[in-house]
Amino acid sequence: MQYQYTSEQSEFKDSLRKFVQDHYDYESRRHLAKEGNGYKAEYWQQLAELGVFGLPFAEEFGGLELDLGYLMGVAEEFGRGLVLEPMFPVLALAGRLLAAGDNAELKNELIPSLIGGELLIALASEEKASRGNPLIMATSVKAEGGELVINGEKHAVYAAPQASQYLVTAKDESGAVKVLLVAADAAGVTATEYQTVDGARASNLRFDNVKVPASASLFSGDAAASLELVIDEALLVMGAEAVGLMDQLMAITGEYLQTRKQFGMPIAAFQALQHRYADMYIACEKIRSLMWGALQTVGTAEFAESAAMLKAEIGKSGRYLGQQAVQLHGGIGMTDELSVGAYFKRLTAMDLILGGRDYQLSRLIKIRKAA
Amino acid sequence: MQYQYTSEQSEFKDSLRKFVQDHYDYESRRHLAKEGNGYKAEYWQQLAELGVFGLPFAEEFGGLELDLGYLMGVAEEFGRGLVLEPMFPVLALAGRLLAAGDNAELKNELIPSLIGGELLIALASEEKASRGNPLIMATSVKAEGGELVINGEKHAVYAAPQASQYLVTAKDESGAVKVLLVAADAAGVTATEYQTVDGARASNLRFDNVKVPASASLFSGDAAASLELVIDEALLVMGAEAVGLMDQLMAITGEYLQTRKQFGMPIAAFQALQHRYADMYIACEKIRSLMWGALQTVGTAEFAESAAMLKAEIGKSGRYLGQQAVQLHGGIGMTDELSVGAYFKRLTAMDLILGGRDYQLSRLIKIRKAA
Amino acid sequence: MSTTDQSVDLESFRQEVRAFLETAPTPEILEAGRKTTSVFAPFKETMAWQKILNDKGWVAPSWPQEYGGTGWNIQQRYIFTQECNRRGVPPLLPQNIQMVGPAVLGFGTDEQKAEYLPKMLSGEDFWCQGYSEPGAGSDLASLKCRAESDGDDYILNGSKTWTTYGHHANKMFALVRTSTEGKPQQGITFLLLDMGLPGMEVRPIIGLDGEPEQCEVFFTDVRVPKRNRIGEENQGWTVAKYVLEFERGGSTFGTFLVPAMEQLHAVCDTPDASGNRLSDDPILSYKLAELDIDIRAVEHNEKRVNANLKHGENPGPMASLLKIMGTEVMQRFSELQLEVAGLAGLPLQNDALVVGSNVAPIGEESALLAMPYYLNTRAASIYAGSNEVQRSLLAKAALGA
Amino acid sequence: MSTTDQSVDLESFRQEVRAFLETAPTPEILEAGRKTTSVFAPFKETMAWQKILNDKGWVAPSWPQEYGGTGWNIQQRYIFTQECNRRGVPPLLPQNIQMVGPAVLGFGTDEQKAEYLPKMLSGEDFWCQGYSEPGAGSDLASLKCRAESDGDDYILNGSKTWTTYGHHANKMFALVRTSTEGKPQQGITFLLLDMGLPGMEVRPIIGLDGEPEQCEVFFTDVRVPKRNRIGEENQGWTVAKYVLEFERGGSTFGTFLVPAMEQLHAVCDTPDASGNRLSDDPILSYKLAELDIDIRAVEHNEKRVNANLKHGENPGPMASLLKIMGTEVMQRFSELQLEVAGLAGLPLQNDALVVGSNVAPIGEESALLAMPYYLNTRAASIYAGSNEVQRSLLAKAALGA
Repeated sequence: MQYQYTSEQSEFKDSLRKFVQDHYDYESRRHLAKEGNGYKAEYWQQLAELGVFGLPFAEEFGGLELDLGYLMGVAEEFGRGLVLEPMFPVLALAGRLLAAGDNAELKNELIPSLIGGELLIALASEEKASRGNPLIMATSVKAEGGELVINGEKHAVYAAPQASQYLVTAKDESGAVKVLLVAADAAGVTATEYQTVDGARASNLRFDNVKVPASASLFSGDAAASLELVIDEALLVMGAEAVGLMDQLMAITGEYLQTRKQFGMPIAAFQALQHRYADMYIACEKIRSLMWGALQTVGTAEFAESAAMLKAEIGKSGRYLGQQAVQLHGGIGMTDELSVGAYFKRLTAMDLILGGRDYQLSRLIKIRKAA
Repeated sequence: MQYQYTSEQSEFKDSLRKFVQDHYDYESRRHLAKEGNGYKAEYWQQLAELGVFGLPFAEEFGGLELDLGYLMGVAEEFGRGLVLEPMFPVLALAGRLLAAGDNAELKNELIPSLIGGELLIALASEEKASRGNPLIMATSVKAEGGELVINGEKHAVYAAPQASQYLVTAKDESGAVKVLLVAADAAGVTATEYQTVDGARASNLRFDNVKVPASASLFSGDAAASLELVIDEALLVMGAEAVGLMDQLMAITGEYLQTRKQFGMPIAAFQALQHRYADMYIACEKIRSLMWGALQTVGTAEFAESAAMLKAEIGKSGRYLGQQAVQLHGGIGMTDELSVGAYFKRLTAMDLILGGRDYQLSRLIKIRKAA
Repeated sequence: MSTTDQSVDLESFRQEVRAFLETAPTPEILEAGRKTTSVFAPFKETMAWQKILNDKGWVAPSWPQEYGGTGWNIQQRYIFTQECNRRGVPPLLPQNIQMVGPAVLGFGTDEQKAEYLPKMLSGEDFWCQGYSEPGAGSDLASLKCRAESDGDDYILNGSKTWTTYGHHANKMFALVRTSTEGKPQQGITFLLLDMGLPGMEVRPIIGLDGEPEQCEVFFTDVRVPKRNRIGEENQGWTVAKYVLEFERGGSTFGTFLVPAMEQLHAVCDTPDASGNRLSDDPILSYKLAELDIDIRAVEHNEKRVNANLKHGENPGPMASLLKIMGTEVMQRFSELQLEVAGLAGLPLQNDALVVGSNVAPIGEESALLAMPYYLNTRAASIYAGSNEVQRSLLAKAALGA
Repeated sequence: MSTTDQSVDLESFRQEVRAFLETAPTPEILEAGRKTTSVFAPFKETMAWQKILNDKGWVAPSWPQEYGGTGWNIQQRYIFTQECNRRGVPPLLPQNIQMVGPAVLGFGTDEQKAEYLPKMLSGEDFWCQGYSEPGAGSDLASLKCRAESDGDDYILNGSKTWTTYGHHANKMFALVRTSTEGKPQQGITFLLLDMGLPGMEVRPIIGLDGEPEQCEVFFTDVRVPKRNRIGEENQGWTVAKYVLEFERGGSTFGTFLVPAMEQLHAVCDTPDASGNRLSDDPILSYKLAELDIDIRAVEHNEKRVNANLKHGENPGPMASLLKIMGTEVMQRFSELQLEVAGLAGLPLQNDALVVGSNVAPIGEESALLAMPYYLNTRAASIYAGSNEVQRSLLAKAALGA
């Protein structure tokens, strides 16, 4: 039963920590979030060289074929430093879904350039009405004269403005879920790009009779199960990001409590604030424990349940921790000038994407009923 | 918009406060809860003489015909002193339901002796499966040769062991709700009597082919609306009891915080306990405000909603206040020797009877949907 | 006994207010009301609205009638705020009427009153508050910004922070240190000054929503005439306390929350393209119902305090209670509103939030405010005496200690 | 690096424990397990179970093997407790094995070990704890019960309270004051004594559930031989601290909560006469799901601390965290269990709760425990260092201050 990183995982993770420490002071991050396309191509290349993008992929594509713990370690360090490079949407979501498909040709073509850092892809799965459930979609695909025609709308597609290709989920006429590779510049694609509250880049995408060849389909059969599984595994990666982020936020807040004086003493001396800090500590450890607990169930029938629990707790304890970190900082916590607000905002966004607490709870209820 | 007792109501209320102060020190109350049938006939008579039992009834029956605020004032003082005399089930529930019926003969026969304190009646409405909803019942009544035959089971009938007659709710073959007067010693009635956690007396009642005359029916038509209304108005009386109870519990706890020393100072000096006490204060004021708010809607279409809100809040803020009062008292709060535990237990029972927080919330959702 | 003034027909008063509000605000003012993402509404349109209210004579209900007050009782004032919030006009910025006004009313000389009050009412002047300093937030007694006597002037050195809308203001009221003797709250003086005096520098602070709402203000040898002082030298603490208590009991969170919650319900009850309503989700309805109760409690708490307050009486610990409950329920509302917005809460849309920008929102209009409102509302438990300070005050009052 | 001892096959260990538990407990012992309404199980049957465990050699897993320990690693101990709770045997009373035992193990002389340890293990002796006093609950340093030296004896005067099961005990271990010099925690001595000595009086305290679980014990000139002292005179604080730390990290709330929650789910999933299930109610299912997560977190917190603890290492702030989370989730569970019981939670049924009474419960068997368990579980956040004290400890450790 794994409850901490193995020494090999830790070693890899430490290399990422060093990368983050070297590049991601808050001021640089703040600048990066505001300007240009929200990430640095130069950093992306360095991450490729560190081997980050090869972690989840099979050796036949040039990958390192290492278990999820490695990617979690990376995410933890990214969370600690609020790294903006879109590793999560590109690698943990889109990349791993691509790898889960059975389209060998596409995999051969795309994975090596993903690993090399030349290609960025984005997963377009969420819709306005899906409310977290990746299997609820109005987007449709139908075969028409040897081609596939896609219609629909996808929301909050993280990394879409940075990606050259999208993986789009759609239902075919039989109700089966399909995942289709669509070029960002394909005819009929309309992208509304924006900066998100957590400093990332995302798009809402509209597909009007977008045509792709039959070979653009990632799964020959129904992709529903793979889609759910890849997203659940990504939630584990997000859990690790949350842990790193919360650890850092606790450190920042603890430091502030001991430095900031009011009524003649460090505010850490106030019992009510001490107890708040204790509750924040508990919130953080709850997520950490659920994360390791979920990792232990990867590959078992219990995995969906434990992933849902982890994500649901991020929506509660994560949000609580962010709110309280701001509260304990007082006015200064309400500004963009201190990193605490940026941590808070990332925790806020985490509950909104890929199904919030209530969706995960409704899933847990369904899983139990089905058992 | 009434937000406090009128001077006439206050005057009446003060007379009750005196009665309670004179008779209800905690030790006597503790003794009374354990021994005999859980109330004093002598006190019951004194309450009759004070005019308590006449408050809600029309003058034609010898009543005082005063508005609900008077009964609320009585309940507040009963709550403050944890009075065991079953005013609430006998008067606020059974008595007022009797008065709401259209069976003039029964009213003429029973109400005067209720007012005089000679008669105690109990409302048998709750069932195992009703979970708070008074219109869900398995108990049935059917006409058989000029008589009515009752079958079914009622739970947690407060004051049943002390009452000589029950008002039993049942559905007839058309699905209409009937309220039937049944003598406690009628053939086919089986009573399992017990002491409840809040020191009262109650019974589970079984009715096996219990026969009553057609004249024992309190309502000629469907009693559903009256039953719901009388219970909702009783919830307002319970709200007042909760307020009196919580006020006293706050006073007791405040006193303890200022007296009890630990680590060399009164525990009231600890900021975390101060803030807890502030939260308890807020809990108490929430219920008080919802109570007055609900009183303002009596007789309007909004009343069911505001009664449900009040009861739902008792199940949250009341329970919270009781729990925290025990917590702040520490070990001594866990004993039967201090009154704090008795207050806590009454607050606990309040959420269990007549529909707990979740039932009330589900009602609120339904009310909104219907609007 | 209720102290409701029975001689006033509240219902016809409500109708009168409603009739006025129906026609008085311009479309821009109403747009500003819809695009208010914190307690501080968009500046320009809100000041335009203030002018309209001033022309009507309704701009300062809490002021004495001789100086421009309306003579309304506390229930009328609550009704007025209720109707304003129902209509969706932006709330007036509190600095002129609620913050500096009472100081001048209570401690100003006749000349000062004549000079300042009319322009406060009309909005010709906009005042910002110079109280907090870096290092002195809830703990005002420890403030350090120095005012040294120099003939008929004070010379100011130091800085102020959390100066809301300092970049919009042409006037400032400030607490400055004129003495370091005695207790820390002695030696503080209440001063009025013009913005943009030589030696003053204003630096807007970017908030969580990416917009500047607060400012820092720096003073380097800024010269302010002593005749701008309100009250005696070293008596600023007394003036500031008077101001704080002036509006106590005027808590109106309920007037905002009730219509805001109705709007949120309406969003949840609106069927989407497939006919589904968010309110069909049992978990969401449950949370909405819980919030409905909390909002009802806030509303009745406020009305109860108003109804039971004898004229001029201070609500005591209830003021802290109203602040804690009002702000925390507001925060809970903002959370639920964000949950309802869902993915549509993610895009930063500062352009679309500018009044008159005509930038279409990404996603539903109703979701446009959800995120900035959620973020900004975190400040509610920090400003105006943090909720931690309020809980300590409430407990001490309740314990009688 | 995980410190899991990979050489032990945990799964076959679990099977071995399970096989033993299948047959070892008598029906009375299992009934006592079902009728446990607090952390303290029914006395007689629990002691009978202790004897069976002692015969098997499994009574004191945390003790050194030479004195009767099992030699199990911490994961094995967790599994053992898991399986015991799954099987529903009553938890052993902690006084002998977890409270007084470590004191004698750590500070007793060879004679004392030989005299006391075997009967602690077998349950022939049952020890109660004399720590708390009226006026000294979480603040043990301020205790006052005096032990004055008189030749080879101490003479005890004063009183002890919250002495769990004092009315069942034949032995007591106590902290007494032997000196008033120096810091308050100096001058405390750890003593062993027989119950029923001349001058001792035991008064059971009736709890919220109407049953006596705690006692007060009064001492009037009670003579205790000095050879009963554990450790040096005035070093009792050191002994007590050693005991506290002995079992740290052995938090096992999860082992109780997991099967208890499964039972609660089973109750909610069982259709009633009309085929309705409580779990069809969306609000209840929502609350059950939330609690499922909390329980999962408790379980993995405990396992994580165990897995990552190096041998003999103290879990530090995690000990406070495990206590706070474990007890508060237990309380939340008790609330939900009571809500599920509904009206059936109201009757006081102390008779039916007596093991072997054969009194049929009013309402469902599953609801019988709901109320006493809810009431008694309020103590969980009070005993063993109140959760307020634990939060202060946790914060101080986490802040490194």
